[in-house]
Amino acid sequence: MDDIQKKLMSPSKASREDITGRIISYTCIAAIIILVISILYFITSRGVATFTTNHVNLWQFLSGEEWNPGTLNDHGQPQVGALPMIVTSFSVTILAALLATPFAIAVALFMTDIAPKNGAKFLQPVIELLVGIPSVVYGFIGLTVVVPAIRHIFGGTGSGILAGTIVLFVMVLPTITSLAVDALRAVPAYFRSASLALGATRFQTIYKVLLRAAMPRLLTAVIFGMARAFGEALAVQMVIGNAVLMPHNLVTPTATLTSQLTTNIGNTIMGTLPNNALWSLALILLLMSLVFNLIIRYIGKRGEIKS
Amino acid sequence: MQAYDLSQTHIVTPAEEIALSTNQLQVYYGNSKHASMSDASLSFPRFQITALIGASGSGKSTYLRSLNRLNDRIARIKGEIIYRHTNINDSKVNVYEVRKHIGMVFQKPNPFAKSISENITFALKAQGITNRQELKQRVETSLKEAALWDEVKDDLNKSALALSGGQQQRLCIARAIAMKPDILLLDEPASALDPISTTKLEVTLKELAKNYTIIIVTHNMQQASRISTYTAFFHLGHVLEYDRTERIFQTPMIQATHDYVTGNFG
Amino acid sequence: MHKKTLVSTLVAFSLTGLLLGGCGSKSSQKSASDDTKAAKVTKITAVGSTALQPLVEQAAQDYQASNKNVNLTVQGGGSGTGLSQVQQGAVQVGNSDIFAEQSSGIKADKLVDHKVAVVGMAPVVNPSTGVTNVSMAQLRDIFTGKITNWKQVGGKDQKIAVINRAQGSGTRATFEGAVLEGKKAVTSQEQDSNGTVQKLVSSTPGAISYLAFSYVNEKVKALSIDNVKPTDKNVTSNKWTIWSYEHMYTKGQPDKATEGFLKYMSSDKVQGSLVNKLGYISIHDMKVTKNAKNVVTK
Amino acid sequence: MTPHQSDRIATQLINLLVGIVVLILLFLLGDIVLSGFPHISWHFLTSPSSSFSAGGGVRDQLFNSLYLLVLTLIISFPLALGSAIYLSEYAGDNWFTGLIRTAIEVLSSLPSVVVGLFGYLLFVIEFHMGFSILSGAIALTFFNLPLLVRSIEGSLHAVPNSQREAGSALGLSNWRTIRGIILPVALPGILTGIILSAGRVFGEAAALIYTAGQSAPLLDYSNWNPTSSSSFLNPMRPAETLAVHIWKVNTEGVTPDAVSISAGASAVLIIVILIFNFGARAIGNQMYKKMTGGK
Repeated sequence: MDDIQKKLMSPSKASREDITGRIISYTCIAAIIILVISILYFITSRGVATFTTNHVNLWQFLSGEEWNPGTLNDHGQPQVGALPMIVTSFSVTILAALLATPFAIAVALFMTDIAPKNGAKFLQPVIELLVGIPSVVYGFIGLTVVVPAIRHIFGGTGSGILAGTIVLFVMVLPTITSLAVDALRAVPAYFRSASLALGATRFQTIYKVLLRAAMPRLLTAVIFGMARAFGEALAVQMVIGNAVLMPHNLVTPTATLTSQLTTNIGNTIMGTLPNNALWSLALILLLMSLVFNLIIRYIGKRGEIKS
Repeated sequence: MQAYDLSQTHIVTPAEEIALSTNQLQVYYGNSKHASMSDASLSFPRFQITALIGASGSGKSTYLRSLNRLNDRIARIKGEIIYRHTNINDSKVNVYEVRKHIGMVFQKPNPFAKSISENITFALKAQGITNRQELKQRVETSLKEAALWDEVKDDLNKSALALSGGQQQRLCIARAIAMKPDILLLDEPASALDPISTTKLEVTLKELAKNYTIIIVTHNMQQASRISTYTAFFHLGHVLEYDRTERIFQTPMIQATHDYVTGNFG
Repeated sequence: MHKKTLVSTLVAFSLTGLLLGGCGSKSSQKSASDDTKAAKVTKITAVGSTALQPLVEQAAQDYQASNKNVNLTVQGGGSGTGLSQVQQGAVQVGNSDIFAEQSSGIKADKLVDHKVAVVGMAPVVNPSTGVTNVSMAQLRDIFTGKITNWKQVGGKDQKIAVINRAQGSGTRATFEGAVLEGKKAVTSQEQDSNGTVQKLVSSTPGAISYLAFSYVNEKVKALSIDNVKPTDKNVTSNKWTIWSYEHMYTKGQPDKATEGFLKYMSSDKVQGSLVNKLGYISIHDMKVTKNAKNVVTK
Repeated sequence: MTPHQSDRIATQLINLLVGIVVLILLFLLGDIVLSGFPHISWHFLTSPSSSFSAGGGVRDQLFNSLYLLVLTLIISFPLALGSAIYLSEYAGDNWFTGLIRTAIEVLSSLPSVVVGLFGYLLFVIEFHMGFSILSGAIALTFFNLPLLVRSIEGSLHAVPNSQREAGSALGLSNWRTIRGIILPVALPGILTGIILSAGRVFGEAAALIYTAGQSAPLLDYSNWNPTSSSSFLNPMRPAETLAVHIWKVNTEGVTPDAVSISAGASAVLIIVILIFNFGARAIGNQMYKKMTGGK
C-alpha cells in the first residue's frame, strides 16, 4: 500500500470535523426535543387529571355549557362544561382568518406584483413592526377603541366575538401577510411572463396563474395565522368579556379557552379540580395547535406533489 | 426518438497508463429501482483529456459526479471505482481524501462569497496549511495555471463574486487545482460562458492536461473533438461507445453514435 | 479572515449558551450559597395576591434599606398561587386576599396567618345610571340577575351590565360573602384586575361592578348601601360590611428573618403611613375583627 | 365585462384593501406613538418606577427588557442554529424529521400563559432558580426557538446548493463547509431573523409574569459583580420588563399617572422595536454588500 492508498482508507481531520459537527447539531435538536416532550408531558399529565383523579366525564366536559368548577350540580358532579369556550375560540379564530385573508393576500400581491419596489420598501418594515407590538397593547387599544365603537353601533357592552375578531384580525394580519408574500415570491417568474406573453391581463395572471400556483402555501399561511389566533390570550381576554356563556350573537360577552385560562389560573389552588380543569383547557389548546400543524404538513405535502 | 439497441456497445481500454477506471457502475437516484446509469465500465488514461458526450439526460453528468462520490447523499451507487488499485466506492473509504485527489468543476461557476485569494486558500487552510508564504505561493501558481493571474493579481482581496462569468469559472478551476489533485472532473464547464471565455478555457484545459488527468462532460461536440484524446458516448443511461476521439467522430462503430455526431439524432 | 472570526465567535457564543442553559440551575444554587457565606443574606420570597403586591413590595424596599442581611423578593401570581406555593414550602410567604380556610385544597391549620392590612370594597357603577344608593337586597338582586334594569332601583331606563371578578379571586369571594348570602351570581362578564374593571365600568353605560377603594376614581360612581357611604371610617366600625383582610401566610411559625419582616409590616412605620398612602386601611384602626366564617366581633 | 375592465376593477380592489390596511397600521402606530410621545422625557427614561406616587420612570424596566433579550438570545440562538443546521443539512426527508418540525411548530403556538406556568413550576420552583431573568429567558426560549429555527433554516436553504457542492468537491467536511461557507453567506438573513424574533421577545408579557417576575428591585448600576444580588448584571434577580410593566400598570396600577406611564412605556417599546427593525435591515444590507463586493 502506498501513502495515498493508506490515506484513502483512514479517517482524516475532515472526518473528525464532521463527527464534531454531527454531535453539535444532533445535541441541539435533542435538547429541543427534550424541551418539547417535557412541556407536552407536563400539560398532558395535568390536563388529564380532571378526568382521572377528579372523575369528570370527558363527554360532559366537551359538551357541557356550565362552567363553575368550584360548585357541584344537582347530581353531585362538578360543573365543568367547556363547550361555550370551545365554540367561541373557534368562532373568533375562523372569523379573524376569514377577515384577514383577503387583506393579507391583497397586501402580499401589492408587494410582489403591483408595486414591488415601493410597496415592499414601505410595507415590509411596518408589517414586521406590527408583529412586535405586545399583545397587551393590542388588548388595550381594543378595549379603548374597538369595544366602545361596537357598543356605539350595536348597543350592549361591546365585548364579545366581534371585538375579539377585530383585534385578532389585526394581530394575525402580519403573520398571514408575510407568509403569503413568501408564497407568491416562490412562484417562478416565468409563470408570470408566460401568462402575460399569452395576452392575459394582470388580473387574469394573478387570478388564474399566481394564486393557483401558490395555493397550498397560501393555505398554509392562513392556517399559521389561525394557530396564532387560537393561542392568543392577553389581548382577547380584554375584549371578549370573559363570561362563560354560549355565544348567541357576535356582540354579547363570552369567553375563549385562553381568556378563561389566563383569567383564572392565578386564583386556583394547584391540584384542585378548578385548577386541573383549566389545565384541561390548555390541553385542548395544545391538541388544536397540533391539529393545525398537521393540516399545514398535509397541505404542504400535497402542494409539493402538484408542482 | 428512434429506438437504438442498447446492448450493442463498442468500448475500448486505452493502452496508456490508467488513472481511474470504473467497473459495472450503476447509479440509482433516491428510492428509485430504475438505474439512471447502468453498468458503465470505462478506463481513463493518465494526463489526457477524456470527453463524455451525449444528449441531455443520457447519464453523463450522473456518471461524472459519481466518480468522486459527490452523489453519495442523493443516490445509491453500485459497482467499483478503481483509483490507485483501491475501490473508492466503498463506505470504508474516506470520501474527503478521495475528493482531494479527484477535484471537480461545475457547470455554473460557483465561487465562494469570499475574496479571490480566500476562495483558493479556504480549503488549503482546512487541510492545515497555515504558512502564509506557502499559501501565497499556491494562490499565485494555481491562478497562473488557470490563466487568471494576469487579470486578477492586483485584486486578490476583492470579492470573487465581482468577477465576470468566465473569470469565475477559471477561478473555480484554480481553486480545484490548488489542492494538487490527480484528476480533474469538469461538468460542462463552458456551457455558461461566451465564445471568447470558452476559447480561453479550452486553451487552459489543454495546458492543464500536461499535469492532470481531465474528464470533461460537454454538449459541444466541436469542443470535445478539439481538446480530448478519448471520447465516450452516453445514451439513456448506457455507455454505447468509447474510443479515441477521432474514431468516434470519423468512424463510429455504433449507429447511435453516428447519428449523434452527425446531427441526425432524435 | 474577518468572517472566520465572526463565525468562530458565533460558535463560541453557542457553547457558552449551552453551558449557561445546561448548568443554570447549578450555578444559581452555588451563587446563592456563596452569598450566604459572604454576608449571611437570607432570601425571603413572597408570592401571591396582586392587590397586596404594591404594599409589600414598597415595604420590602424600605426594610432592605436598613436590613442588609435580607434579600426580599415580592411577586404577584394571584392568591391561589400564593397559598399553594407557601403550603408546598416553595416560598416563605404567601400573600392572599382571602382566608386560607375559604380556599378548598389548602390545609389551613398548617399555615399561620399574619393580617397586614384591611381593604374596603365598594360597588361602582357607570355615572350615567343615575343611581347613588341601593339597599343590600337590591344589590344582591342585581348580582344574582333578578333586577336587570336600573329603573327598578330608581335610576334611568337602562339595562344593567354586570361585570364580575374572576371566579376564585379574593375580591369576588369577599364581595359575594358580604352581599350574596350564599346565592349564586348570574353568569356575566368577568375581569380579573381592578384596572380593567375600572376602565370597563367607566366606559360601559349601565355597568356595575365592585372595586377596592383605592381604584375608585372620578370616572366611576361608588354606590352607598342603605345610605352608608363607602369610607375608611365606616369600614373600621363595620358599618360598611364589604371589606377583607390582606393576609401574609407562612408555613408554620416563620423563621427569624421572615418574622423580622412580618413584624416590620405590622409596625407603625408601615401601618401609620405606607398603608394609607397605598389606599388600604391599617389593621391598627380596626375596631372589629372578622373570622374566616365572616363572623364579626367587636 | 372585458378582461381589461375586470383588470382595472381588481387592481383598484387590491389598492383599496391595501389602503385600508395601511390606514389601520398608521392608526395603530400613530395612536401608540403620538399618545405616548409627550410622556417620554429624559427623566422618564432614567428614573426608576414608582409603586404609588406619580412621576415614575421606566429605567430599570427598559434595561431589564434588553438584558433579558440578550440572555434569551444567548440561550436560544445556539440551540436554534444547531437545530436549523440539523434540519437543513443533515436531516433526511422522512417521518422523523416531520415529527421534529411539527414539535417545534407546536411550541410556537402554545399560549404564553401555559409556558409561563410551566417555567414557573419547573425552573422557578423545582430547579430553585427563583423569579429570575434566567428563568424568564428560558421560558422565552420556548417562543423564540421556533421563530429562530424557521428563519435560520430559511436563510440556510436560500444559500445555493452549488456552494455546498463546491465545498464538498474540495474535500472539505460537511461541517467545515457549513461553518466556513454556508453560514457566512446566510449570515445577513440569520441576523435579520434574530432581530425580528427579538421583537416578539420584547413584547412578551404573560410568560414572564410567572418566571422573571413582576417587580423590579432597585438596581445598582455601578456594581459589576454578576453574583451580587443588587448588581444589574445578576441573572438570578427578579426583573420586570417593559411589556410586563405596561400590563401591571394597566391592570393593578395605583399610581395617579398610570395612563400616561402606560402610554409612554408602549411608545418606548415601539420605538425600540423600530430601531431593531431598521438596524436589522441596515446591517443585513451592509453585510450583503461587503460580501458580494458591492455588486
